[in-house]
Amino acid sequence: QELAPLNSDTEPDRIDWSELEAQFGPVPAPPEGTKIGGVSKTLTNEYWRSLGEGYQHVADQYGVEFTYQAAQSEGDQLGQLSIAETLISQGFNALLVSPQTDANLVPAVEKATEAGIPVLNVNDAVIPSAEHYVGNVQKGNGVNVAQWFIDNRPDGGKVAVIEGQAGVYAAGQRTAGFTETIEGAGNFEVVASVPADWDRQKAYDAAATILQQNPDLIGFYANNDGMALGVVEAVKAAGLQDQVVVFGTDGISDAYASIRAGDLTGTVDSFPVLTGEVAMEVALRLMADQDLPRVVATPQALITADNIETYSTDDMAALRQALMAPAQ
Amino acid sequence: MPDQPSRLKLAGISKSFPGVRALDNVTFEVRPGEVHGLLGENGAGKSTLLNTLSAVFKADEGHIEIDGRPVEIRSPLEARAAGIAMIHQELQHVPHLTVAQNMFLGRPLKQASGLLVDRRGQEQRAREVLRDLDPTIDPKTPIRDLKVSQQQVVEIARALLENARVIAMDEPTSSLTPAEFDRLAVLIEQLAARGVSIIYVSHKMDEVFRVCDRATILRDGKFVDTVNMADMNEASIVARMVGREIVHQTHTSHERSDALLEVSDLGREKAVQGATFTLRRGEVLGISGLVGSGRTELLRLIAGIDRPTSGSIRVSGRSLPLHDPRAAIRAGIGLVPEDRKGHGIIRERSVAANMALPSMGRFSRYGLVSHRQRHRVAMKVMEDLRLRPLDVTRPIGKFSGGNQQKAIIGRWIAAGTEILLFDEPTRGIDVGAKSEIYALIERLAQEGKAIVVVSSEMLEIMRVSDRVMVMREGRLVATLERDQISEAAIAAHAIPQSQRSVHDASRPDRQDIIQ
Amino acid sequence: MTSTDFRDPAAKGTFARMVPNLRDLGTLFGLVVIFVAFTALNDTFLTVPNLVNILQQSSINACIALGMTMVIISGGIDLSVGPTAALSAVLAASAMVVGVPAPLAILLALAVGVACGVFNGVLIAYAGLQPFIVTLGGLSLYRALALIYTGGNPVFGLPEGFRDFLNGSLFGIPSPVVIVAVISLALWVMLNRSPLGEYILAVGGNEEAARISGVPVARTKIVTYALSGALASVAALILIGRLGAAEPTLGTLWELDAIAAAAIGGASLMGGKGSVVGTLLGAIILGALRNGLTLMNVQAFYQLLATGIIIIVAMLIDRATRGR
Amino acid sequence: MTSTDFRDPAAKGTFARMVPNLRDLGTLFGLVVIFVAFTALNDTFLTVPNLVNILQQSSINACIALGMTMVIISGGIDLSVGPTAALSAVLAASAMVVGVPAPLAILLALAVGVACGVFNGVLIAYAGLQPFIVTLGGLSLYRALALIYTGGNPVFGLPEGFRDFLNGSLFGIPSPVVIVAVISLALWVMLNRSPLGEYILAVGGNEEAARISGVPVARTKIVTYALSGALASVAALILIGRLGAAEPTLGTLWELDAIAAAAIGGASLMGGKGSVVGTLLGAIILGALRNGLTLMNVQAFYQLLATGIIIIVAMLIDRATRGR
Ligand SMILES: Nc1ncnc2c1ncn2[C@@H]1O[C@H](COP(=O)(O)OP(=O)(O)OP(=O)(O)O)[C@@H](O)[C@H]1O
Ligand SMILES: Nc1ncnc2c1ncn2[C@@H]1O[C@H](COP(=O)(O)OP(=O)(O)OP(=O)(O)O)[C@@H](O)[C@H]1O
Ligand SMILES: O[C@@H]1[C@@H](O)[C@@H](O)CO[C@H]1O
Ligand SMILES: [Mg+2]
Ligand SMILES: [Mg+2]
Repeated sequence: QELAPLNSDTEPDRIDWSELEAQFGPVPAPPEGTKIGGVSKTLTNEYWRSLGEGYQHVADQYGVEFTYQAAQSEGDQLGQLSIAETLISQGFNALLVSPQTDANLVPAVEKATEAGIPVLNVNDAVIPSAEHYVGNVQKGNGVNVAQWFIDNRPDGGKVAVIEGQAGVYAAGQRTAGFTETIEGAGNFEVVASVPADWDRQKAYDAAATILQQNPDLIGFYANNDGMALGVVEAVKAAGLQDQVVVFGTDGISDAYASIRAGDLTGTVDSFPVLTGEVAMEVALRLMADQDLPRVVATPQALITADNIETYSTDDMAALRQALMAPAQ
Repeated sequence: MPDQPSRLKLAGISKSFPGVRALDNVTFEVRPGEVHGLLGENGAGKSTLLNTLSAVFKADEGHIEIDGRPVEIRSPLEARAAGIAMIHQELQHVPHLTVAQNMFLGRPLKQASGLLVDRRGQEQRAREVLRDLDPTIDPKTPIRDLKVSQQQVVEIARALLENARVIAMDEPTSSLTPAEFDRLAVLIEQLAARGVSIIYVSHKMDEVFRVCDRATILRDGKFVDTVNMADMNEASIVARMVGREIVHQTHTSHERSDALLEVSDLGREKAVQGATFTLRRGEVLGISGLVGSGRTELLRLIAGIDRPTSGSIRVSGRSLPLHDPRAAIRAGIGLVPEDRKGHGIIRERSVAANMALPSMGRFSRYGLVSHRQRHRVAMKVMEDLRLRPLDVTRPIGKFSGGNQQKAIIGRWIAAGTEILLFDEPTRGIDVGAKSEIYALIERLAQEGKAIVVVSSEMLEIMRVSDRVMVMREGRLVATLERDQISEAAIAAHAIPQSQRSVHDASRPDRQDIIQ
Repeated sequence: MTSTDFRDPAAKGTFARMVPNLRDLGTLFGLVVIFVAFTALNDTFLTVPNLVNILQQSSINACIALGMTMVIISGGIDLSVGPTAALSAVLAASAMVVGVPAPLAILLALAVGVACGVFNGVLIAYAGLQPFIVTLGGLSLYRALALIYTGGNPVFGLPEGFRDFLNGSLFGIPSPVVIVAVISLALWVMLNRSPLGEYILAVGGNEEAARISGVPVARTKIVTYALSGALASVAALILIGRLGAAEPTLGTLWELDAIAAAAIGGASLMGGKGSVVGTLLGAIILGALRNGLTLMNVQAFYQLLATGIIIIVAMLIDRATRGR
Repeated sequence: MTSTDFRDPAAKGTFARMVPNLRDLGTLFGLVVIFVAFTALNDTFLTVPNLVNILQQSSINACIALGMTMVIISGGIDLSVGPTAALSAVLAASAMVVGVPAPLAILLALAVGVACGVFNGVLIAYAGLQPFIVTLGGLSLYRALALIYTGGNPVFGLPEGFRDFLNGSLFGIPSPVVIVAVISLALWVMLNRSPLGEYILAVGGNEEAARISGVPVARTKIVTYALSGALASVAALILIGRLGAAEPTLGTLWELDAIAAAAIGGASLMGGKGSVVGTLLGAIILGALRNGLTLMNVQAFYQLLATGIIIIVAMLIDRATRGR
């Protein structure tokens, strides 16, 4: 079947995660001895470990044997491909992959598809030929933060973006979402938008330099939380914490802690554990031949001191409740 | 004769390095079929002159003519194409490549296809050329596995490969034994008879008198004279080289006292076996032997560089930890290695730094190096050894070969070392400096130091030694006391039974040449 | 002594040359140890499909590492291989997408690789800059060009014919493996039998001696970088054939893997030493390592740990095997 | 000739030693060109706060690069600096979090750095392995240990006192800059005035000759790696003081930046050459580059482009300035 190249952010054939149960019923129990494999980008970022936790929850719940492997660093494209290929040769019933880039896992996916193994692309690079995608709208991350500025800083002002690795899909989309939205508002100016390669130290240095040039800056948006936490320190070191707000992306636990401490202003949480759970459930549904839409959108929410308690929970059922509420 | 056209003419050559005018308007002519000596003290500019000829350096001024026609030589390859082959003073080879590959480096022999190297052909050719020089060298062995002397033979062989019209030899025999020189001398005669012009640089006067027809003498980068060898004797040549009188001394015996170094049953696999001897203060012990007889290896074992497989060493009665160069140095043992470039100098560092290396403690105060102290000592040693130019801060790599050698000896003098192991100590050292070094050895012995001299120069051994030990195939086979030392006696012990007849036949009486 | 040795030295030589050299045997031994260990620990490891898999997975690194080996032997280093690969990949892919026939696009890719290599080489050989710095500059430069040219987006839509060719197989052996085998053979001949090979060894072994002997030192260096660039392009073609897309970010960290393969295979970063066979074995060691650890489902952090330990242990074994 | 020169050579030497060497002047000129260019293009660049900023941002790389310089001069290389830093950072941070006093934790960090360095050094000096491979193994090994120890999570909650000390300043100069200045001075003295420095230069210049001259070759090598490890720890401490967290992933690619700084500053990867001043200038060049490009808000891809071009151009200027 000829699939149009996927754009996970705009694909019309989509469903929100919250509607899965309503439309397709409860998750069908998998047959005895089901084995599912997961290929992550890296385990050095809490985000990807949390995703794995979510996978594992559901796998445990349904008695599925689950194997989670990751490349050694973000950017290790060939290594990830080798891992994926090696996993496939071991006879899994479904595969959950989060590719380093849009293309680096294509041969593995093709091999799996040939073998009739369903493959889910879970976050954030998008394989254009992917039949199934589970994840959030990357662009939405940036849009969310821009919206906060528009709502909370009616006078506008100068803002800056700390980008992820040049050329990475998530980084590009998040930046674009933020920049387009905030510039659309008219009274904001994005005075700097520079890459820090997902690196806290580089983010710190970039932020320090940007503040040199723009002492009247009012806020930063960083493409992930690790970088945002570096920016926070730079802002503090410059003594500008009362003037400059800092936002991150991902919702890792350190970001939550920092928000509580009053350092980080907010983060766009894409609920990695929940995302992992949803993705694993989608895998089980697909194995039961349910005809799901191509994209299953997972939730994201801007977390600030105001709403942090609502989302800060290890109880996934409660979290699902909380997230469903506004969706309805 | 004077009207005979020259094969090669270097006209008005000048060349300066930062701080040194190495050549000052030197003109130099060589006739076809002539063996032309190029003589001068260390640092006189001999190598520099030859290097401008082979385009390793570009001359500041002057030009080159071949057969009366000016030629421009811009690269070593062009020099070779112009029929000029060169044997460099320092060994110039690629360690991991084979003998044959090294000989054909830069101009490989190609197969009929023109694409691939004709290995077999190269090895064949190499073997042919090596046959006359040293048939035991296998063209297929990596060159680093050869001994220094054999490497030098390869260097010579390489120059013979091409049908060059001019072969410039810059100290080709500095690490060869007399026997090997003899074979080279025969070859040189044959080449000259075929009309090849040879430029021959050497500090060994006997060699120069044996092979050269004429000689040009340089001093401090300037042309001094071109002479017919027939009209000259050693003294008159040397006078022109150094511009002063060299006092020739003969051997003086020294007061020997208590045993300083006791070596017993020292050995390393096949190379050295069961070496046992005692060295006293004030004594100069010569070690003679053929190339490969294990002399270098023996010195290295004593100096703690290599790990012995048997034996023990005592210094002043105290047993010395083996295979520990630092312990050896602390015990007062210093080695002047045979391979100056590979094992001696640290090119980029100053003479002072090179000299101070073994005795950092002596030049340090409060844990820091006292440059002032170091410079003062180095300067004194340099003056002592007539090292030129007299600049302690100059990187050692920028000195002429002979001066580098002096600096390495100076290293141990500066360190106040008690037991000095000299491996071919005058390799590449000019006549003037040579007698200075002999005098120095004498003086050191008189001061109560103990000295071992390994040398392939028979005259040198006889000149300096109080006692001579002869090595053969890894064993110390004879000890000759002062009154027993003679060339014949040494040779009788040094040469293995199997080779004796061959060797004697090709051997002229060397004493005659000198007188 | 030697004079009593009447064996024909030429015959002896030929025999000696047939036996792979000692250094390569050491590397081979390291590989064998790794294979034995994984075979003992996992059933899938020593099966034909998995071995083919390992070879296939090692082919890209092997390709890069072979070019790197030539550069390293000549005394240099090439950090820019990944971005060179990326640049030729996106240019060749774009060409194919707009209809340029595949063979022409392949030539284009090679030309780009050679151009990058020559640029590095000229700066090193003629301007006298340090290889590390020049190719570090290249690392940024070529990556930037690839990103700017594509706007950061992957180029999709490679013609099927091109992909089929690279994903096909010959007698059950995947094309990439065949391609790398052919390249290895050619490089082996080049290094061990051609004048150029001698020049490369000579320049790395003793540049001064090489210059004095009339070896065209500058040209030799440039050729090694050009070769490295060309092989980076070949690796890029193999990869985009497999991926069906050319990404401007492809090839990250390739330089480290390639240098590791060459070094495990006995190449010395001081120049003058290295072998085609050794590098191939090095690449396979690294490939087998990753494959085996994944088969055993070792977690990422412990894979990293194992990789570190195994590299060092393999080197120790190798060192012990061939003695001092 | 020289014999007529009666000046006191020692005095002459002292004078010569006051003038920075030619090589460092070349690097300085490269730096000046970059400064002039950025000053012309941006108003903020040449302001005191920004210059302080540049120094501060260069301090971590400078620290690593100084250790690297010692290793490089001795003829080696240390790829494991980043992971060494990460390991000592997470261990020291954890110690502080559970209440170990900061000075003790700092000692712990240094001990860890030295231990990693000694491990590298012993394998290189005694087992005779290639520095590149050993420290590539270390690169994986130490990173793995840091990741396993922390489970991949950053360690937060460093005591304020520790952070204040590292984020403080002396006469307006940030502590990290002061620390690096002190280290530089010490290393300069070590390299140029101490026996150890002579040994390092000798080992890198001609290892065999050094051994024969009684240089403790193995020990000297080990010391350089230990130094490199210790300085990696210092860099790690500076960084965690600044960021308030110790991440097991910190220090990625530090080795490349450090080697680049050393090489820009004139260190030769062949050993025997390198200078403290040159490396400092090299680190500042790289820091100024990143700072200037950020100030000018150059877009990501073009930053990469500019970095590549400027590195190469700076090297060309440097080369031209000091001639052949
Ligand atoms: N590459 C160089 N750089 C600087 N100075 C040099 C260089 N090569 C030679 N010199 C200097 O040029 C002068 C002549 O040196 P050269 O090597 O030609 O002497 P030589 O006559 O061959 O001496 P020897 O008998 O010791 O070999 C010496 O003062 C030497 O220090
Ligand atoms: N580099 C080497 N590779 C292999 N064998 C060697 C090497 N050096 C020495 N040997 C062995 O050690 C023996 C002794 O060599 P050594 O160099 O000590 O002799 P030598 O008498 O000093 O000769 P030379 O005049 O060449 O220095 C040789 O016969 C040879 O077998
Ligand atoms: O590293 C980032 C993570 O932080 C997460 O945001 C997903 O995208 C990755 O590339
Ligand atoms: Mg000379
Ligand atoms: Mg000897």
